Amino acid sequence: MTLEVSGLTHRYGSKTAVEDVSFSLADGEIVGLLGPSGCGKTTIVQAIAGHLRPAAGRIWLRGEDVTRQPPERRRVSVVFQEPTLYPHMTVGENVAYGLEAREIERSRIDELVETHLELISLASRRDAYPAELSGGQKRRVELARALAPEPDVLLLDEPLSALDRSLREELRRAIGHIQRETGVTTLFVTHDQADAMALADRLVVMNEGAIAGVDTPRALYGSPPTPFVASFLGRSNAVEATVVEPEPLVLAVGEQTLTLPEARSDRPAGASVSCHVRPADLTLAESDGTDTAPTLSGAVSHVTDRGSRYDVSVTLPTDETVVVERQAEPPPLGTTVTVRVPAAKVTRFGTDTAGK
Amino acid sequence: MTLEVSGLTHRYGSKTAVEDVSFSLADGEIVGLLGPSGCGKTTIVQAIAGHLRPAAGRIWLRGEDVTRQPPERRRVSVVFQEPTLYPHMTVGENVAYGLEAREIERSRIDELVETHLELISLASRRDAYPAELSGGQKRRVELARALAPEPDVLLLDEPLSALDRSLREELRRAIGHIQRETGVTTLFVTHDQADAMALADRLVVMNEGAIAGVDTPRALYGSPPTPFVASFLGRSNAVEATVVEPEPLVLAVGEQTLTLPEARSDRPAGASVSCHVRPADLTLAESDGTDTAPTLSGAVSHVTDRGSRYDVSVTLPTDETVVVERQAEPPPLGTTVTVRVPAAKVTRFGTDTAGK
Amino acid sequence: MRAFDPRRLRTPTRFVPALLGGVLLVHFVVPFAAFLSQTGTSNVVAGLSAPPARSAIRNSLLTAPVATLFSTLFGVPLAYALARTSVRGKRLIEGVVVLPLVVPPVVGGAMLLTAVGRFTPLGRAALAAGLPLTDSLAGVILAQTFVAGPFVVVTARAGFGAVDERLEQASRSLGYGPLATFWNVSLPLARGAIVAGVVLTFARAVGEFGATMMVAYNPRTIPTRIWVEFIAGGIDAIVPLALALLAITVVVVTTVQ
Amino acid sequence: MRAFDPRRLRTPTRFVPALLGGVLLVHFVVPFAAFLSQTGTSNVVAGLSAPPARSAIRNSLLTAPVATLFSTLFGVPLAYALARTSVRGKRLIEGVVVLPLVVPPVVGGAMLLTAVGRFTPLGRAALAAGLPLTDSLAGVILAQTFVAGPFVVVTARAGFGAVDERLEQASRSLGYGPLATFWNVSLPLARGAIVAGVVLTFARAVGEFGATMMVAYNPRTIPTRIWVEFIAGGIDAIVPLALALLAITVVVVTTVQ
Repeated sequence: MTLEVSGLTHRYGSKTAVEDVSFSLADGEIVGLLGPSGCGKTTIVQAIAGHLRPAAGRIWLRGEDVTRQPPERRRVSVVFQEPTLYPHMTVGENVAYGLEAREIERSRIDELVETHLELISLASRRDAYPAELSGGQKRRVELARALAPEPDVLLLDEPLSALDRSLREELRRAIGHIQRETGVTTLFVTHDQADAMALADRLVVMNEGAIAGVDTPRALYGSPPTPFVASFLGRSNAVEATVVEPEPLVLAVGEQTLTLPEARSDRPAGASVSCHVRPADLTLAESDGTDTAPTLSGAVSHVTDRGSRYDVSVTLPTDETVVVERQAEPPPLGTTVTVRVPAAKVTRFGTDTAGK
Repeated sequence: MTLEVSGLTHRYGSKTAVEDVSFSLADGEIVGLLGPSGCGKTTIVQAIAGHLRPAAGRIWLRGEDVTRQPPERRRVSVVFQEPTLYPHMTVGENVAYGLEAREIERSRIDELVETHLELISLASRRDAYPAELSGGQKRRVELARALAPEPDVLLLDEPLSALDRSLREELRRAIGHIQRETGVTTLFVTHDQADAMALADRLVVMNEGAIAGVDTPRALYGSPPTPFVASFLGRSNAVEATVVEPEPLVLAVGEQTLTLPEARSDRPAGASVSCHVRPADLTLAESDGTDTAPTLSGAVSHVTDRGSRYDVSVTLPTDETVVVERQAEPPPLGTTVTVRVPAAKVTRFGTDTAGK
Repeated sequence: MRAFDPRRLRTPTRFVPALLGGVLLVHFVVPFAAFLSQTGTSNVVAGLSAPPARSAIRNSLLTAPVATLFSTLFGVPLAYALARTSVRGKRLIEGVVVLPLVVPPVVGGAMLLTAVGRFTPLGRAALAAGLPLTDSLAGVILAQTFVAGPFVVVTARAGFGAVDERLEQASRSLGYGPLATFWNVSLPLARGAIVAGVVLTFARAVGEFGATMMVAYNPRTIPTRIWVEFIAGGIDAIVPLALALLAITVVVVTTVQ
Repeated sequence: MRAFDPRRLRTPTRFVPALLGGVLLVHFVVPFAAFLSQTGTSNVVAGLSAPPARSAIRNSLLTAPVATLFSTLFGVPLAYALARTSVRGKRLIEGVVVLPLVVPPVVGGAMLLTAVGRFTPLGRAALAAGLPLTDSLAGVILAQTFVAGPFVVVTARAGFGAVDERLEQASRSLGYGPLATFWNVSLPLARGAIVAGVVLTFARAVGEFGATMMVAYNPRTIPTRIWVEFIAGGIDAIVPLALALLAITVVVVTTVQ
């Protein structure tokens, strides 16, 4: 493992910032550390970079325990949310800065600066000062400066959060491209699930200082391990249900029943479960057709026109509301509609884990 | 018209910030003013609020020309991107502040404060100081303070931009709810097309100080008037083509031809046009089927797994790349695929407007 | 730029700045401690009861608050204007405000004498009107205001600068004119900085020596009285008055902040 | 809080702050102008050529730079330590740094005398070693450093505080230790503030009067010489030296910034 974080715990005063966090990055991997603001992401970055000594836990870099090493002894480069280019150095000097700290001869430094400026397509701005660059160019130079000393691990701490949408997408592509080119092991920290899912090989999802799930974006999105992951990675409808038959699974949602033929439940008849399903996976059928898919009926209570699609809110007799995405013209408010629920797309959580 | 902006032009030094901008808001309407950073949105807000005297143009409020009136003589409330609650006043005092400026008796003020705190579900925090509130609560109190004096127009200047995704969506819903409840004429300024499309009755899209399009979100998304609007309101593929037959329309894309049976072109045979189509509207067919939809062939050059879907990049023989959204497992890299192009979803721009 | 070679200095030496800084701290603390230990050996009460000492204390407690009041009354609006407007020549005005800070007090006193001295038109007119501007309490106040006034302007200006202008814009949009907005929003929010500036101005005014010596050697304030007694009786003679001056300053600085 | 009633003051009166502030500006500018107009009538060159004046100028140009150097050498590391560490007792240290700023100069002088005066152990030892700490250039430097030193500390501290700590963290992650990071990043970025602090310290040191009078009435610096000549010859006699002192201060302040 290139980077291994094991049992990391830290407190500020009496407030726990992170609690027993463990994960690792394989060589060349790009992993997204994803979670809402205040979930402890920055504490983890600071601990890995060496700017913070954790209360407990260990940081390993290429098999060496670096927990008590100062930052300059670790080969970890950091790119922060706010630009940290040195305003009194040119672009070239900024990129060379990390190389000059190592035993590298001048001509080799020049070469490496050139290579890395080409990587970010800014070779022509070598003698410019950061103040002369655009926001996106500054970001790219920061990446070059971080990469030039060939760090073991590159930490990207919300590098896109302060940017506009179009610049953000351009830089997201640039980061993906540069990471593939250089193969640097990268931890990409963000609160934005779209950035994380587009870039990362694997995701570490955090919530309130603890890990809520670790897996590929597709696996976490498709089969979220907790309701938090389900709703954090994308919009999710939650419906409370009761197990009627464990196998084949039959659920009761108020007076209605949902039969999920290929599923079975660990939980006995009578147990409460929380069912999660994404708005894009639900479809509307005007009336009960001959279709075999499980369905729920309800009344259209609200429609939002999102330009590219409609979000149709359907209120079930249990007073729960589910949102159905729809491309076509939505039915008028108050219409009774049938919502088709694809069995394979329903994730169930026992209520004991629902609060997690 | 509750608010009418006509011919607004302003410069900072020699730099033009806005150039001949005109639009209007009908009573009770919520309009989104949408554009990238630096397109002049804030200048327009400042001019409407009266904090800036425009170089040219007029601002009308309920039929009265207020261009030369100071802010305190206009009934325009502003909510800024950064909170502006007064830290030395309680929540109740903040909300009452705008009422005390008018000829309203004390008991009526108390009533109005109560009503508006109930509207934002914070009646219980009336005696709290802003520092004791969460970020979302502060935003809601700002809304209440802005609404309490019953302004003619409510200006929301990027009220969500500094917030996290979940808080952002919660507040977006709250703003929509409050606007429907109070019916206040609202100009919602943002650079985020998702916020704008979810909230606004109509959009004013700006680019580089000028208006690029005004219409409902659905109309602008479905039939964008310019390539800028097409790509700013959502992802868009652009393909350069040449008119072969104007009616029925036949286009040449490199060696391939696209027949759009129901369309006709104003432009003669031989003219260049830029075709825009959204990734979600394209589908992949493994081989040329019996399908009548127009198709383009190309090779799969890149696949991004976005968790909820795959983005499949298909490079055409002309070296242009189009992105196709796909739920199912994508074909392997290098496969030759056929992209189905639904005729109704293609927007064409003459090359003379393509640079706009 | 060739970066400083890090290899020679890789080992962190966190104590270097603390050690170097400690030298200066010692230079500040030792005289203070030595002075306070001295006070035990002299009869402070008796020293302060003598009529000349009491008159000096009275004069200082009369003039410094008035100078502070003038500086605040005229300086806070000036600070607000500097923080919020961008008129041509603003840099010149800022230079004028800082001028008394860099001009040595004796030179400041000399300047005041050339403007309001007994033999200048202004000074002669004031004298004729029964308000002598030199060797009078009015002269002391003029000197103190000249030397100490800039403190409240500079500090309050920074305070107003730190108030987000949008808070004022919101107040305007809520129906308040510029003056009401200043009173309701800007002033309360810059209060901390203004108070700090007022305190600094008072501390500087009450201890003012150089300009006062030139403009009004008489009537004596505490600092000028200290000088007279020092000439006559050396260091032991002045401990009571110096302690009184220190006490006034420290009490005002610590209670108001 | 009942908000200030806006109706009475709805009409914008933008000129009020400018008018009030103008009073203070006049009080700062008029003496300056009057003094400069005076210089035409006196023979500046002759006044400055007299041996006592030349010796005073030499003494001032010797002591003030040394005091400034000491203050900078020890004060900048102190400022950095204050800006970057959060040790227990930090507020006390900050209080000590500000102390000489609020202590009146004459009291500061008295304090120094109680610490290094001729009859204190320290003063006697230094005198025996041939380095008298009072009535000597060393005494002048001690007085100037005590009074002027805090300026560079306070200003440099604000400068270091404005340097984003992440720029330093990035330097550490790029392989530089704390000292190299200070030298390569913190110092260049706080340069403007440090230079401003050094200039303020020099201006305060070269014009120092109150503490110098107490600690080293002899040998004369420009400010003390001005006082002696003022006693003997009145305002006209001191214009040349006052002008020289003003010129030194203004030249340093304007050229370095």
